[in-house]
Amino acid sequence: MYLNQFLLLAAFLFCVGVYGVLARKNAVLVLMSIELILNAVNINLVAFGLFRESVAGQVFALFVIAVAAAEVGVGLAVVILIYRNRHSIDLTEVDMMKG
Amino acid sequence: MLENAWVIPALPVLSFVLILFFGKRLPKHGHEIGVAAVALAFVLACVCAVQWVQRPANLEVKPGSEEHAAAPGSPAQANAVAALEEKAPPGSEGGHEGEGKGEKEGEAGEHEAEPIRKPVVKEVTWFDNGQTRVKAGTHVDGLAVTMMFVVTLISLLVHVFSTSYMHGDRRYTHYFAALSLFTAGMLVMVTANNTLQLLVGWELMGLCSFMLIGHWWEERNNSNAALKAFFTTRTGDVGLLIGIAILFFAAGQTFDIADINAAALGGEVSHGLVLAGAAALLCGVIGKSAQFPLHTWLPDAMAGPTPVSALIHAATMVVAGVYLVARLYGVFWSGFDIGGGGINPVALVGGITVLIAAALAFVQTDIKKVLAYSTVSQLGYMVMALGVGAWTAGVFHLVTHAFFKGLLFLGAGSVSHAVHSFDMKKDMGGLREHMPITFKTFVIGSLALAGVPPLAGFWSKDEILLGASSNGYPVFLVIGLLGAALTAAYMTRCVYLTFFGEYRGHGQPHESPPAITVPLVVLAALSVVAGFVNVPGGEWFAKWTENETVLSAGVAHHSFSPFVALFGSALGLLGIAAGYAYYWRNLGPHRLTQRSGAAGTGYRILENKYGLDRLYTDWVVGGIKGPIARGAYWFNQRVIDGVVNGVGIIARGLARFVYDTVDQKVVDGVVNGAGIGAEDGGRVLRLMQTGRVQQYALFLFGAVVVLGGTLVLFTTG
Amino acid sequence: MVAQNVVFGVLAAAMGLAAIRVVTTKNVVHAALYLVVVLAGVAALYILLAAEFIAVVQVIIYIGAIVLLILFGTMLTRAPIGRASDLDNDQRWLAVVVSLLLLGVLGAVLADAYGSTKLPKGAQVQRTGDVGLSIFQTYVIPFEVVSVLLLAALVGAVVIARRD
Amino acid sequence: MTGLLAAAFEAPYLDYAALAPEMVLTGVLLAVLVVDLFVDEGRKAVVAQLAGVGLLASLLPIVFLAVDGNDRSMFSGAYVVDDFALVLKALFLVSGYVVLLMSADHIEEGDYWKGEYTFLLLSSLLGMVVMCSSRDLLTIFVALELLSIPAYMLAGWRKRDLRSNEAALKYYLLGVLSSAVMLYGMSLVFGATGTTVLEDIARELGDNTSEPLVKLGIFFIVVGFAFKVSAVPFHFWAPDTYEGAPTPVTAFLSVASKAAGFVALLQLVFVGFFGQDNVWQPLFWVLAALTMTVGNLVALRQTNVVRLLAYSSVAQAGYMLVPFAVGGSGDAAARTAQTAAIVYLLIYAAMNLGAFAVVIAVARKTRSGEVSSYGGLFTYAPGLTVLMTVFLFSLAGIPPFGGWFAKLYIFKSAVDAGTGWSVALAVITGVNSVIALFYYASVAREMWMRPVPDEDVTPVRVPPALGAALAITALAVVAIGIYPQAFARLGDLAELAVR
Amino acid sequence: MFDSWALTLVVFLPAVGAALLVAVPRRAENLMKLVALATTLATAAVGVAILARFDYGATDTLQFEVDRPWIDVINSRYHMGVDGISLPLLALSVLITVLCVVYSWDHFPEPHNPKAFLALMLVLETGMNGTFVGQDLILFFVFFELVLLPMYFMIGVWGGPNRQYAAIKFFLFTLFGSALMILAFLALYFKGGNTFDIPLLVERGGTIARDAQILIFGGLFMGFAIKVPMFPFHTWLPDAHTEAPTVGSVILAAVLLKLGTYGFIRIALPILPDAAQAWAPWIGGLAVVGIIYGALGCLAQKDLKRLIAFSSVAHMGFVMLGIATLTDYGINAAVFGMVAHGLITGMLFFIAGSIQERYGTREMSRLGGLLLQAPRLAWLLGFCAMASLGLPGLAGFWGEFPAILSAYQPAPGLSEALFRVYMVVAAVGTVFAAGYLLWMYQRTAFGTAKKEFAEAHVHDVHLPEWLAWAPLLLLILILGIFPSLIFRVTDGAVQSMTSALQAIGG
Repeated sequence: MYLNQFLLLAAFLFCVGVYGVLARKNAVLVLMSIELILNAVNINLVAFGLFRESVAGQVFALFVIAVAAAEVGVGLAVVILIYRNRHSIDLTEVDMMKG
Repeated sequence: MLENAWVIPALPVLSFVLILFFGKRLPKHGHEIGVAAVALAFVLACVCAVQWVQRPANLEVKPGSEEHAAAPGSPAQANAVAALEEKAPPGSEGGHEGEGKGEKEGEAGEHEAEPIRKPVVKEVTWFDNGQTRVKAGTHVDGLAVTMMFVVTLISLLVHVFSTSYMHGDRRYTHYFAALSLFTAGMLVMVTANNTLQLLVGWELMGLCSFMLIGHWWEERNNSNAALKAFFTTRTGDVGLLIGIAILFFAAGQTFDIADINAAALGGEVSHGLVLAGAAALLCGVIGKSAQFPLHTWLPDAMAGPTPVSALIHAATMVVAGVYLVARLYGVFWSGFDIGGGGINPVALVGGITVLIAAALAFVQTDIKKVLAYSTVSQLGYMVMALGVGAWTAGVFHLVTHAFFKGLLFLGAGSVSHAVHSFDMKKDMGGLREHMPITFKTFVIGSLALAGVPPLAGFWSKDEILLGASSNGYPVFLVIGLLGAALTAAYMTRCVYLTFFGEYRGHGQPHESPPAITVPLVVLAALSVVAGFVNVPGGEWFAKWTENETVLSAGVAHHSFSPFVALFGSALGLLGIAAGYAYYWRNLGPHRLTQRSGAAGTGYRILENKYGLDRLYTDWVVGGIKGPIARGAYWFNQRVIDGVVNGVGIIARGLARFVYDTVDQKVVDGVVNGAGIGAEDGGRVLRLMQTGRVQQYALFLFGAVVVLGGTLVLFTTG
Repeated sequence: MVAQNVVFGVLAAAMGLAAIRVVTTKNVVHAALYLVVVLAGVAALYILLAAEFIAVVQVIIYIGAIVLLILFGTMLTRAPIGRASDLDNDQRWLAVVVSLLLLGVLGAVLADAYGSTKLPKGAQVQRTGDVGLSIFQTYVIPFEVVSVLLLAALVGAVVIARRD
Repeated sequence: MTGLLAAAFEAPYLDYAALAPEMVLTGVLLAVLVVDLFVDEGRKAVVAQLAGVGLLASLLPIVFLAVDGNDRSMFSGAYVVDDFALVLKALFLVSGYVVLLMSADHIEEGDYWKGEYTFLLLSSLLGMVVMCSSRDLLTIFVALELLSIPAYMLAGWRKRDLRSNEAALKYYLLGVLSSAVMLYGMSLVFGATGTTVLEDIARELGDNTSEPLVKLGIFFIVVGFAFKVSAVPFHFWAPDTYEGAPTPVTAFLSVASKAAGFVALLQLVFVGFFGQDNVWQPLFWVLAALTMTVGNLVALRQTNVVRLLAYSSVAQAGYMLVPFAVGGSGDAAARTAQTAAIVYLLIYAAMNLGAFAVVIAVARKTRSGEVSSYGGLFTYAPGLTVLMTVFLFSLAGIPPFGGWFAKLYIFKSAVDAGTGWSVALAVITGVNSVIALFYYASVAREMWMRPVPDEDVTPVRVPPALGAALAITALAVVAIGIYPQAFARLGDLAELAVR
Repeated sequence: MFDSWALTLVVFLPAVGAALLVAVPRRAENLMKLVALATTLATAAVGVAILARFDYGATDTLQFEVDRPWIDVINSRYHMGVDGISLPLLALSVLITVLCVVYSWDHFPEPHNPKAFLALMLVLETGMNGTFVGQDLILFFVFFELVLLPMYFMIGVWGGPNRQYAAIKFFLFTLFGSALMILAFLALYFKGGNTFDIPLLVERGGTIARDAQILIFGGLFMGFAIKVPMFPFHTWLPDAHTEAPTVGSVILAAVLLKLGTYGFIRIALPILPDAAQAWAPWIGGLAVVGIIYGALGCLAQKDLKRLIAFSSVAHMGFVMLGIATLTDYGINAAVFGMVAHGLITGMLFFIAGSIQERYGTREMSRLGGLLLQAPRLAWLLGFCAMASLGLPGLAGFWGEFPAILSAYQPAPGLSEALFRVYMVVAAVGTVFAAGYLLWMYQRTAFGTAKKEFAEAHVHDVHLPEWLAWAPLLLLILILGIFPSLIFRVTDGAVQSMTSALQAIGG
C-alpha cells in the first residue's frame, strides 16, 4: 500500500468538506462538512503514525475525535440558540454586523 | 573727543528713547530734548572737527600714481600698492583699543609720500562668531568728521525749523522722536568702522524714513509712499547684504572697513570678487541714493513733512548711498577700475541720473517735487564724481549740496507754511514781496545749486567737472555740463513760478516766524561761504578729508582749470538766462509742446517720468499703491510708479497663485489626498466585510490557497 | 496486499461518492446518512492502517454520538426533512473553484513528497496497549486538559442551548 | 514496548511544583462550578470573588517558580516551565483578573449566567496557561481548543441578543475551520518528522527545508494561529464577534485570546520551526504588512467604538507580527524579535484592556457604542476621558504612555535585522502608526472637542470593580511609559531558549 | 548638589505642577492660576540659576550633566546636560511659558476650563525643556513626542472654528515625521555600537558607512524637517497657527518649531557628518525655496495670524539655510535665528491674539487705523514687524544676515556656486519679508478704522499684556544690540561641532 493513497483520499475529503462549508447555507450541513474535514485530518494522522511507526499519530487522532465531539456539541448549541432567536438556521441571513 | 566719537550718535539715540517714553509729559512735548540733544551733538561734532584739523598729519601714505600722470593699471602702481600692503596685511590684529588702524605705517619710499592724519579708531568686541571676532567701534577720519558736522548741523536746523513748522501736529512728540532716531541712524553709519555697523545705521534710516514719510498715515497716499520708500530701498539692500557678505570673505573674514578697502586695493583678492562686491554694493547705493532706475520712491517721499524732506535730502538717507561709495572707495576703485577712465557703472548710473532727473524737474508743478528731482540729479552728480575718480569733489559736493538743498527745502517749507500748498502753478507766485527772507535765501540757494560763482555749488561742481575731464571721462564731462545748464534752468523756473508774477493762491501769505527763518539764514550763509574751504590754492577740505584709502588708491588731484570753471559757470548762467528769457521776458518757443509733435512727445515722456513708475507699479508692485492723479498725470503715475508697484502686482498675483493653487491645492492636496486615499482604501476594504460568515470562510480558504500555493510553488531553498 | 488494495479501492470510491453526496444532497437527513457512510469508511480505513482501537472509537463516538447529535440538531432546528431546493448559497461556484484549487495544491504537494512511498510492511503493529501507555505517559497533560475541555463544553453548551 | 502492558506502565515524571499554577487554577474552576450550585441567585457575586481570589492564588506559585528560576521540563521537552512560560502565565492570569473585574457588574446587571460565565472564563484561562508551557503539537492543539471552546460560548453569552448569537456563530465556525486547517498542517508536519515535540521537530527538519510538504504544513499551522490573532486575511470574524460579544468578553478575546495565539506562534516559530525561516519569514512579512494596513484603513471608517477597537486590535496584531517577519536572520535577531513580541504583548494587554474598561464604563450611561455618543465626555466625565485618552494614545504609541515603548521594540527588532525587507516593513509600520493615530485621535476629538449629543451631563458612575480594573491598567500604562525598564526586563527574561 | 538636580528640576517641575493642578478643585480658579504661575516661575528660577552657574568658558562641554540608568535593556540612559547650543533654547522655553501663563491670566479662550488649559501648558513645558536637555536619543524622542498631545488638545479644544482639522493635521504630520525619526534613531543605535547616548554617538558617528549615513539622515530629516517645518512639509503650520489659541500659537512658534532645527544641530549633523555633507545642498535648496515660498504665502493672506504663520516658514528657511552651510557662522546664525524667531514671532502672535480679542476678527481687510484706536498696541506691532523683517539692531537681523553671509562660503566640500545662488535668493527673500510685513502693517495700523469699528472703544495694551510682553520686547532689542549675549554662548559649542564636522567631512 502506498502512503499516498490514504493521504490523497484524506485530501479529497478535506476539500469536499471545505466545499461543503463554503457552499451550504444550512448550519447543520456546515457542521457535517466540518466533520468531513476533521476526519480527513484523522486519516492523515493515523496513516502517518503507521508510516513513521509512531503511536503519537493514533493518540493525536483520538484527541481530535474527543475535541471534535466537544466542538460539535458546542456548535449545535449555538445553532439551536440561533434558531430559537431567528427561527432559521440559514447562515446567509446571519449578517447583522458588517463593514 | 575723537576717541569718544560714539557719544555723538549716542546722544540722539538717547533723545529718541527719552522723547518716546517721556516726551508727551514734557511742557514742549518732547522737542526740547530733541533740540538739546542734537545741539549738543553738533557742538561735539564741531569739537571733533576742530580736533581733527589740529591733529598732526603724521601718517604717510604713498600715493599709488603720480599726479596728472595716471597711467592706469601701470606696473608701477600695482607694485607700489603691493609694497604698501605687505607692511600692513589686512585684518591685522592691531586695533584693540585706540588707534590700531593708525599703526599701518606706509613705507617711506623714494616716492613722494603725502602725510595725512591718522584715523582715530576705537573698538570693542561686539561678538565672536566662528573664527571671527567682530568689533564694534568708531572710525573717525576726515570724512567721518565732515559728515558728523554736516549731519548734526542740518539736523539741528531741521529740529529748530520743525518746532514751528510742525506746531500743533497730532503726533508732534513722535515726530521728534523719529527725527532724533533718523539723525542717530546717519551718525551711526558715518562713524561705523565696519560694514555691519554701517548696515545698522543704514537700515535704521530706512525705518525712520518709513516712519516720517508716512507721518500722516491716515491718508493712504502717505502710507503708500512710506511703503514704497522702504520697499524700494530694501530692494537695493539685497545688493548691500550680498556685497557685505562677499567683501567679508574677500577680505579674509572681516567686516572692518579699513581692512576691506586695503584688501580690495591690495590686489590679493581676485578682481572678479571685488568687482562682484562692488556691483552688489552699487545696487544698495542705487536704492538708497535714489539713482536711476530706483529713483522713483524719492519724489513720492515728499508725502512726509517738509523738514523731513530737508533732512532726508540734505544730510541723511539719500546721501548715505554716496557716503557708502566714498567710504568703501577702495572696493569701487579697484572693482570698477575707476582709475582707468572710459565708462564704468558707477559713473554711468550717476550720469544717467543727472540728466533724467534734471529733465523731470522741468515738468513738475509741485515745488517739493522740483527739489526732489533736483536732489536726484545732484546725487547723480556725486555718484558720477565718485565714479570718475573725483573722490574729493564728490564728497565736497555732498557737503555743499547739503547746505543749499537743505536751505531750498526749508525754504519750500516756509513757503508752504504760508500758502498751505506746494503747487507752484496754482497757489504761489509773487511771494517775494510777502516773504522777503524766504525769498532771498531761496534765491541764494538756487544760485548755489545752479553753480553760480562764487557760491558753494560752483566750487564743488567745478571740481567734479574737472575730475571728469582730467581722469579720462569726457562723456561725463559733457553730461555734467549739460546737467549744470539744466539745473540752472529749472531752478530759474522754480524761482519764477514761486516768487515772481502774480500771487495765485488764497488768503494773505506772510513771512514765517524766526524758528523758520533763522535756519534759512544760517544755511544761506553757509551756501555762500562753504565753497571756499576747498578753493584752489588752499584745498583744505581735501587735506582734511582724504584718507588712507583714497591716497593708496592713487586718486588723482588736479589743479584748478580755469577753462572748465569758466565753461561750467557759463553754462549755468546760460541756463539761468534761458529761464529768465522764457519766463520773465516771455521769449522763446512757448506752447512748443502743443505745436511740435516731437516736443510734445518729449514732454509727455517727462510727464510720464519715462514710464518707470508705471513699469514698477503695474508690472512689479501693483495695487499696493496708486496715488490719485488726474488726467494724463494719472496715466503717468501709473506708468512710472509701476516697477515697484508693478512688481507688487505680479508678486501678489504670483503669491495668490502659489497660495491658492500650489499650497492649498497641490501641497496640501497631496497630504489630504493621501488621507482621502486612506479613507477610500478603508471604504473598499470594508466592502469585504460583508457580514456573511461563509464569505469569510471563503476568504479564509482563498487566502490559504493563494498564500499556500505561492509559498510552496514560488519559494525555493 | 492485493486484497488490501481492492478493499481500499472500494472504500475510497464509496467514501468519495458519499462525501460528495453529503455536500450536494438536497435532503438534510440524507446528508447525515451519507455522512455515516463516510465515517464508517474512515473506520474501515483505520483497520486497514492497523489502528483497531481508533476504528472502534470512530464508530462509537462519530457514528454513535456525533451523527446522532447532528440528527437531533436537525430535528430541533426543524430542518426540512424532505428535499429542499435552497440548501446551497450563491457562492457555491466560487466554493468549487477554491476547493479544487486547494485539492490541486494538496495533491501536488503530497505527490511530490510521497509519490511512491510505500507504507512499511510488517511494521510493528501499534496495539491498543501502546496507545494507552502513550496517552498516560507522554500525553497525560493533554489528556487531563481534554477532560476540562469536555466539562467546559458541556456546561457551556447547556447554558447556551437551554431555554430561559 | 511489547509484552505485558501493566508491567510496561511507568508513571510519568510529573513535577508538581511546576504544574502548581495549572493545578490551582483547575481547583478554582471546579470550586467555582460547585459553589455556584449552592449559592442563591442574589449572591452570585461570591462566585466572582472566589474566582478572583483563586486567580491571584494561582499567581503565587508562579512567583515562587520565578524566584526559584530553574527551567523545568517534562515529557522529554513537551511541557516546559521556563521564564517565558512564567511571564506569560502571569500575563494571562492578571489579564484574566482584570477581565473578571470588568465583568463583575456587567454580567450581573445583564442577569446572565454568572457562575457558568466565571467557570468558562477560568477554563479558557487554564487553556492559555497550559499553552504557555506547551512545546508539543498535541498539547498546543488541546490547549488551543480549551481556550477557544469556552470563548465561543462566552461570545454568545447575551443569549437574547441577536448580535451576540451572531458573534458566537461566526467565531465558532471560523474558529473550528481554522483549527481544522491547523490540524491538517500538524498532521503534515507530524508526517514529515514523526514526532510532535517541537524540539525534536526542529532537529528533524534541520535548516531551511525545501520540502513543499513541510512548508505547507508550517503554513497551515500558522494559519490556525493567524486566525487566533486575527491577522489579515484571517481576521474577518474579529470585528463582528467583538461587536456582538458582551464587552468584557470582547476585551478578553482581544487581549488574552490573541495573546495566547501569539504565545503559541512564538513557541512554534522560535522552537519548532526556527530553522525554517525561509518559510515563515516571508509569510509573516506579508501577514504583518497586510494586517496592519487593512486593520488601520478599515478602522478609519468605523463609527462604533467597539468595532473601531476591534480593527485597532487587528492592526495591533499586525505590529506584533513584525518581529516574526524579521526574527529569522540569526540568533540575535531572534532574541530581539521575541523580546519585542513579548514586550508588545504585555503592554498591549494593559492598554487594550484599559480602553475596553472605559468603553464599558461609558456604555453604562450612554447605552451605546457609537463614537458619537462620546461627544463632550470631557464635560461630564473628565476622569474617564483622560483615562481613555491615555489608553488611546498609548495604543497609538505616543509617549509618555506605554505604547511608545512597545512600538520602539517593534521598530528595534526590525532595524536590528537590518535587511532591506525588514527596514521596509519598519517603514510600513511607521506609516501605519500615523494612519492609526487618525482614528484614535478621532475618538479623543469626540470626547474633548465635540458637544454632548443629548445634553445629558449627569456624571458616569463607575462601580468599584470596574474602577479597580481601570486603575490597574492605567497605572500599568503610565508606569511602563515612564519607566519601561521593569517591563522590558520581563521581556528580556522571557526569551525562549533558541535551540 | 544643585548642579546634578538642576536639569531634572527644570524638566519635571512643570509636570509636578500639572499634577498639583489636577488636584485643585474645579471652582478655585485663582488658585489654579497661582499654582501654574508659581510652577512656571519656579522653573524659570531654576533656569536662571542654570544660566548663572553655567560655565561660559566651556560652552562646548555638557554641563549640569545627569547620567543615570533608565532603560538598561536597550542601553538607554537618563542622560541630560546643557551646552552652549541648548542653553539659549532652554532659557527661551522657560521664559515663554511664564509669559504665556501671565498672558492667559484673564484671557482664557473658550471653553474656558483653566485647569486643563494650564495643566496642558505645564506638560508642554516639560516636553520642551526635556527635548532641549535630553542627551539620549530615546529620552529626546520621548520628550519630543510629549509635546504633541498637549498641543493637540490645546488647538483642538481651545482653538478657532476649524480647530479639529488643524489639530489632527498638526498631530498627523509630526507623528509621521517622528515615526521615521525613531527608525533612524534605532539604526543609529545599531550602527553606533548599541548606544543611544548622543555624545557617544557623536564620537562614533563618523565611522558609519556613508551610504548608511545618508539613509539614516533621511529618516532624521523627515522627523525634524516636518517639525521645523521646511517646505514642502509646512502645510500643517498655517492651519495649526491660525486655529490655535493665542498662547498655543505663541508656544508653537516660539518653542515647538525649534525642536526640529535643534534636532538637526544636536543630532543629525554631528552624528552623521558625511550624510550632512551629502544632504546639505538639498536642505539648503528647500530652505531657500521655503523663504520665497513662505513670503509668497504671506503676500496672499487676508488673515493676520495666517500671515504670521507663513512668515515662520520663511524665517525658519533662514535658520535651515544657516544649518545647511555647515559652518560656524551658519549654525551660530541658526541658533540665534531660532531664539530671535521665538521672541519675535511669539510676540507677533501675542499681538495678533490681542487684536483678535479686541476686534473679533483677524481679517486685515476689516482692520485699519489701529494706530489711532490703540496706538501702543500698534507701535508694538510695528516694532515686531520691523524686528521680523530683519532690521539691523533688532534680534531678527542676527539670525538672518549671518545665515545669508554664511551661504557665501559653505563648508568645504559643498558647492560654493550653488550656495551663492541660495544666498542671493535668500537675500531677495528679505525684500519679500519687508513687503509682506509692511503691507500687513499698513493694512492694520495705518489709515482709519473701518466703519464697523469706527465707534468701537478699543482698549489699549493692558497690564497682563504689558507684563507678558515686556521681557520679549526688551530681549528683542537687547539681543539686537548685543548679539554676543547669544553668540558667546553658542560659539564654542558650534565651533567644536563644525571642526569635528570638517575633520570628518572635509
